[in-house]
Amino acid sequence: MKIDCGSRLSTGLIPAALVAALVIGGIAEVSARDRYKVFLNMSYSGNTWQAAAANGIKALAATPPYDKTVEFKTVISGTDVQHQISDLQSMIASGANAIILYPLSPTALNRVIKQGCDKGVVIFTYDSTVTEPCAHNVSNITARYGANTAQWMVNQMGGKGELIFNHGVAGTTVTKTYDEQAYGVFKKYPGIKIVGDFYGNWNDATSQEEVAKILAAHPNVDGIWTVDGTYGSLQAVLNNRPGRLVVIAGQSNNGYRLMLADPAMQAKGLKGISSSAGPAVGGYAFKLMMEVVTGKKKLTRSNIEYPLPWVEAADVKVCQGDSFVGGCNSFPAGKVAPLFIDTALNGELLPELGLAAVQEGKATPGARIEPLPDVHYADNLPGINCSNCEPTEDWLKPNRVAPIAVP
Amino acid sequence: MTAASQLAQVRSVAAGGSAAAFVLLCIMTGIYAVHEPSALSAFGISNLLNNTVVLALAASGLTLVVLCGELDLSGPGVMAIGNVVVATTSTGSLGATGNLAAVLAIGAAVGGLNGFLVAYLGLQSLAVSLGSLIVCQGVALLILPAPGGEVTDTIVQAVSGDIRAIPAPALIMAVTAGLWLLLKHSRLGVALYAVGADEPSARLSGLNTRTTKLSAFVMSGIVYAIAGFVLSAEIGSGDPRVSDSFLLFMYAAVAIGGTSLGGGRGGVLGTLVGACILSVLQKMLFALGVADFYTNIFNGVIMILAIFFGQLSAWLARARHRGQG
Amino acid sequence: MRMRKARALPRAKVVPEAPPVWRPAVGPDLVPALLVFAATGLLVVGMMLASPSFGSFDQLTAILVTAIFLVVASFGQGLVILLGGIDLSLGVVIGIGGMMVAGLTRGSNDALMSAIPLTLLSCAGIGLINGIGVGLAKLPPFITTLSSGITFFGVALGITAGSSQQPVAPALQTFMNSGWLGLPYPILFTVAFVAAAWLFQNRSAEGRKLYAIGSSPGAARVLGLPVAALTIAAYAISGLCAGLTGILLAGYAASATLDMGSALLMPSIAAVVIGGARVTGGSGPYLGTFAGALFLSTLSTVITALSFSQGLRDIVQGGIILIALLLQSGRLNLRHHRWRWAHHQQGGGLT
Amino acid sequence: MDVAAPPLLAFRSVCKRYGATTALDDVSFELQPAEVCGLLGENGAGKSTLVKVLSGVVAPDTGTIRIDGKPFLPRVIADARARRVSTAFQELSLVPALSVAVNLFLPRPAINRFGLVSTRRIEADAEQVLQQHGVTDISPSALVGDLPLGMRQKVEIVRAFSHRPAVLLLDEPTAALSDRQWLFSLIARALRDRTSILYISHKLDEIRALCSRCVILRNGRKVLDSEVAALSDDAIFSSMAGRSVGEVFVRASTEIRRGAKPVLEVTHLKGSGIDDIGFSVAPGEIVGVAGLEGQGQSRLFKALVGLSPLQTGAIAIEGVTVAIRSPRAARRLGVILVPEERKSEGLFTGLTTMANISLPVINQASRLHLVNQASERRLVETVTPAVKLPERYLRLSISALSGGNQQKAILARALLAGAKCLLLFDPTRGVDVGAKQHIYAMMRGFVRGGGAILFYSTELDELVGLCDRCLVLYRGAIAGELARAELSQDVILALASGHSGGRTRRANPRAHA
Repeated sequence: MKIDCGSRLSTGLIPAALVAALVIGGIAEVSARDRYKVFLNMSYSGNTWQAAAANGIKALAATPPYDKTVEFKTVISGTDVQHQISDLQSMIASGANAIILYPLSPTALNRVIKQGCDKGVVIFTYDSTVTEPCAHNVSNITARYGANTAQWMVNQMGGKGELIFNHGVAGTTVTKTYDEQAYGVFKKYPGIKIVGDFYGNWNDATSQEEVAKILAAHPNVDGIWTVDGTYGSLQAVLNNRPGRLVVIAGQSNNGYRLMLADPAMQAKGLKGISSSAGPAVGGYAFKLMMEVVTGKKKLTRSNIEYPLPWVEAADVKVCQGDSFVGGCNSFPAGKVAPLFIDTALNGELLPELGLAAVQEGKATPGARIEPLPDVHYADNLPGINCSNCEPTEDWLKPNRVAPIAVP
Repeated sequence: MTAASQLAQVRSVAAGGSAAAFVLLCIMTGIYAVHEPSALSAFGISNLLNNTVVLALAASGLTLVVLCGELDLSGPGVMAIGNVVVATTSTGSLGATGNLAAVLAIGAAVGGLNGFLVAYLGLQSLAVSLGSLIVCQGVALLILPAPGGEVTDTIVQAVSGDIRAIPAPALIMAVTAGLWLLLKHSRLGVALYAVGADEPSARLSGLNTRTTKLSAFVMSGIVYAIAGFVLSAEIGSGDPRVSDSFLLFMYAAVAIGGTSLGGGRGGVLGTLVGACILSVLQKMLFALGVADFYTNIFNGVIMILAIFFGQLSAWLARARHRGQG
Repeated sequence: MRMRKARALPRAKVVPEAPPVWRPAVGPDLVPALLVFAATGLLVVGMMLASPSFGSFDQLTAILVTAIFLVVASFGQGLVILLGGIDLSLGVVIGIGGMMVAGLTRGSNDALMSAIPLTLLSCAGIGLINGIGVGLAKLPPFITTLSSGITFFGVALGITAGSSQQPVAPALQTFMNSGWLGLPYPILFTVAFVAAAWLFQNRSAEGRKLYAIGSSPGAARVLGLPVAALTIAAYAISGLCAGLTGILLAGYAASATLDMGSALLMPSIAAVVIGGARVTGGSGPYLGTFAGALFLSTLSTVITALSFSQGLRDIVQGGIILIALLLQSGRLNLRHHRWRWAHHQQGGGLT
Repeated sequence: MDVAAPPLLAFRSVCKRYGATTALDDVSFELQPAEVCGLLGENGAGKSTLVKVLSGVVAPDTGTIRIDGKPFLPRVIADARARRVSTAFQELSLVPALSVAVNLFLPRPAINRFGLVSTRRIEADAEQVLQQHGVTDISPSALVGDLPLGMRQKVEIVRAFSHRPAVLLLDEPTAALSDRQWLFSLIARALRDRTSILYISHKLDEIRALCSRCVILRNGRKVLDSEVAALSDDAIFSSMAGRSVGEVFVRASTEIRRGAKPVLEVTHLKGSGIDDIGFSVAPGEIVGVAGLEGQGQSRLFKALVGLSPLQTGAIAIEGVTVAIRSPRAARRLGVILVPEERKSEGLFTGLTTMANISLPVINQASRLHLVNQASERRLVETVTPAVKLPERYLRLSISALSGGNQQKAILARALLAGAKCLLLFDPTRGVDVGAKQHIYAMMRGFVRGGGAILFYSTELDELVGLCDRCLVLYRGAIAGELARAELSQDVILALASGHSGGRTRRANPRAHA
């Protein structure tokens, strides 16, 4: 199956390149050169999530057949949006065929992205989005993480209890969207009291500090809602009152997933959902982009939704090997750091990736790129993935978890 | 006598440090142009200028405060407020000019507050401006809690387009340089240098050191606001956090441009060159094929070398003079 | 003979040329520190009045535990600022410290005894490089440390890809999260650290020399103090403290990322300055820095306890910092206003 | 007294307190038109405060000042200038980073029709102003920071005169000035323009030469206001000090230990600003160095402790040739410089007096690197009696001390550091009479103990009174060497200004080339 797929890919390569040249248009040198010039433009760097995402992309770019057909280069722009603009310009000027980027701002890059599109560059963003319609956003920001996890927590808490609300990074669209959704859900249940809220900056250490301080003032907290910094938040609870844990929603750190599945922890009251944006969205976006570049796939809309990871305690399944095969979704404790993000891997969409791939950015030996299933287009979210557009009516409501009645 | 005036010249050039920085800029641009033929095309230059102008403006504002011997961290805060105000109101009834005026007023107010606390109450500028930076960021977040808003095309075109085939950013930087030269040779400019070089002497010489410092802060606040305004045009939207990362680069531009962070030496011309160096540096590294984490390493090393180069040339200039005299 | 006579004159007749009629129990340079301690107390009391759930013993302990990072980091920053310098590489070095200790221990306690010294040594080494740049090459501290921070961030990013793939040694986690006789180890550590830092900065011969160099570099040179060596040492200690902060932070969070120290850079500078030190060097006792660190940690807790939007939180935080500065400089204390201000108020009093 | 003429300046019951210190306590005096009035007092007596009050730097707490009968309440310098009160400050108020020309016209340099400061125009104006005041050796375009101290003082004085003031305050104008006659002629000319001058100085001969009347402050109070001619030196000194003071120079016998190896011997020293200098200082000897401003004396002293690079030459300490590359190396060899710029090179203003003194030996007062304050105090108290520094000052910040006591502390530090050879560069500048005596006594005590001193002073009478020998520098070389018997101010001056005296050897003929 794998081999079959690979050979089909390689034989189809040359016509595919020609098709791509036609589709993209305006780039005469594509056919002249035998490699696609592809850039990964990172902005933030130096944290686990970004590193895992970038490594996944790098590994895929080194996986056959892309190791032979893609000239891949990583550029780190840092947190300065003007730097990112400048680097994107440089990439466009140097004749890039495709650029995959983590945008610093949903709107600030629009102009340079438009410049790129006009020159025929295929531009994909991962996780974070831009409103320029010629770029493709691959993200699960539209998957209603805020509404779904909040509803899940409410259901688990029986509609009442004290809650800590861990915002992400202030001033970002993700935080604003998820906060709005989660608040909307929690507000419906008068029994839910938010006793503390803070901006954890998607950071475990910060979250741990802040939760520890709030717990000292509110010892009876029943639940913590997070987007990231989940493991840190839970650590604070474990240190403060190890005998009584909480209902919690958030990231997919390996340590967190293992705790969810641990019967001893469950006995102490730990109920958690592991969701939130996974670094694998980067790899997925890359694969999708390459399929577009090579002409295998045509996208009719700009925004693609990456499926929202959703792992409850019962779903946790520890892998024996180095990759997610057979539906497993976490690693044994000694194998990876507790903060390792399990959603860096995706057994269905990215079977090419193994542990080494997302840790070191190296291709898994023997792996070949496998085709992606059909995409799921995302809803519109004005100001996030489109401008001058209307959101779907129920964008604040959960679509994966059924609400319980207000007690 | 000629020896003394020569010495003065040597000193002023060396102390400005901008000559060394300028040579460095030319070298770097040369390397960039050799490796990237499109560098010197109209499009390439226009892009480069568009990328530089905001940092150049912000760092120029900072230079004014640094020259008079104080430090200022509030720049990104003012820029953030400027940006979100433009993004939330520019399509409204104020119009482009009214918008600019409002933003300038905000900048002047923040600068004025900093200046008052520093010059009249004797508080430390670093700490004061850190406080006002945080307050400004808060205000920006209140005005626009998440990226969004829209900047009217009038402003975008005026600031980032071409005016009679000359890129508007080039004009903005030229005007900045021109205004700086006027300021430098005005009484206020002389006072800035005097206060920065030796505040007690300046006071005993009859200068009003407080109003001088206050003016420096107010002027810098206004320049930050302009930088925020230009930034809005460059990115076409509002983002309350987008200016946060400017702070250290502003200081880097000032220092690379040869302005002493202790005050009294340097100038805005050097800062403009310094900002250009930082932009071209990024382009040059890209053109040389430096990618990934190496970019950081090269960035850091080249910044050190730029400063070292400046100091070395100043030292050589002095040594050569001493050898002659 | 006449000289001797002059000497025999009673002391009381000799002109007192210096002021001290009001002789406080503490040195005048400690006053800002005490005022900042007082401001910290005010914050706590104010919050306790506003929200009764605030200010329990547990919560105060929690504040102290989380203050440890800023306390340790700001000591190094304070030493460098004492010399009129600044260390902008601190945030990066904290990240490197955390990453190293995680990477070297690989989740087991066995390697801890070698990993900690090795980590501290490497971080001190980065500081050493900063110190050489500032002390020997005479490069401006601001740009030297900024550049070295960027450079070493790049190096670390290249080596680690940005995040530790290993958990931190459990012993370190235990240390950060448990206690002895009801007192968390981090608080005991903080007490010991503060005592050592104070002894070094304000009671040791080397500390004295650092003040001397910061106070007048020219005089230090003429007197033949080892200016370059002490400058290098101060930056190395700053690197060491940053590394230690990184180790503690990694132990606390059980894992490490390269960017985890960046949030501490500005507060570390602010703590020193709020404590009464001047950025031009040569002033400010260590207790001021400690007070500043404690104040900022408490402030962040108080801000968290207010359920505001981030915008309002920032405004309150910035505003309180400004008020603390006014308080610390005595501007809000009307009895002790300084002559510069008094001059203007009383200038018209001549009639 | 001339009762009929109304006073130009009337100072009535002025009080000024700084915190708990009373700087001026009910001081009243008058200044008549076209008069030079001397203002005397030890450091800390209130002279500087009085100057600051008159020039608008500080406002008095109570009291009135009138000029021409109208109230005078300057709040800033500019107010005082507007009422034609102008000051040459002791601490020099020139901005080093600016040119002489700009400094002369601060705060309002002339501007052209575009509102810009025209460098050419103000330099031309400055050239003219300098020439009008008899200064030809300073370029208006030179940066003040590049000028030697003496020239800076000249610029400061010219600036004060150039405002054509009605009241001119000269605060220690000759502290760094070598050419006093130039100043005296300016004063004479100003008097002809009916300017009244308040002349502050420690130098009694200047007061006698210039002033008809003098006011003496002590402890912030006026203690004497009388015709100068009617006062004996002793009366003036005792009014200033509140006690009688010993004779200025008592140096009856010499302490030179002949035959012993010279403590310091230098041969053929060449470096920037110094040209083939050689001399030796024996134990117990005070060797003076004289020279007009900028003749290499500063470089020489710095070169001896490794602060200024040497091209050739050898330095031997007690007969052993040594390499001195840093002040640290010099200190280990017992060679200690008491520097020219007390404020920037001598004092650690952030430290207490005690810490200032103990700094070089602080490790000796430490156990386990922690300073033991008791042993620090014991160490410091071994040297403070030698300079007569009262122990109650030890706990204060050194910046709170008067210039004299600051200098005593620096000298005490040099002694404590184990000096065998002291290099004193103008140690009595800005030091009051009483403290000067203590410094002289300390110098005598030091050589009596076998130490050697190289002593530069701008005050020739000190050199004449104290030195065993005196080297006169001219253009970086030794123009002559005078034995004790030959020492006189006239001979020194003649040599120093390039006229070789008949009896002295030409140390280096090339120096005049």
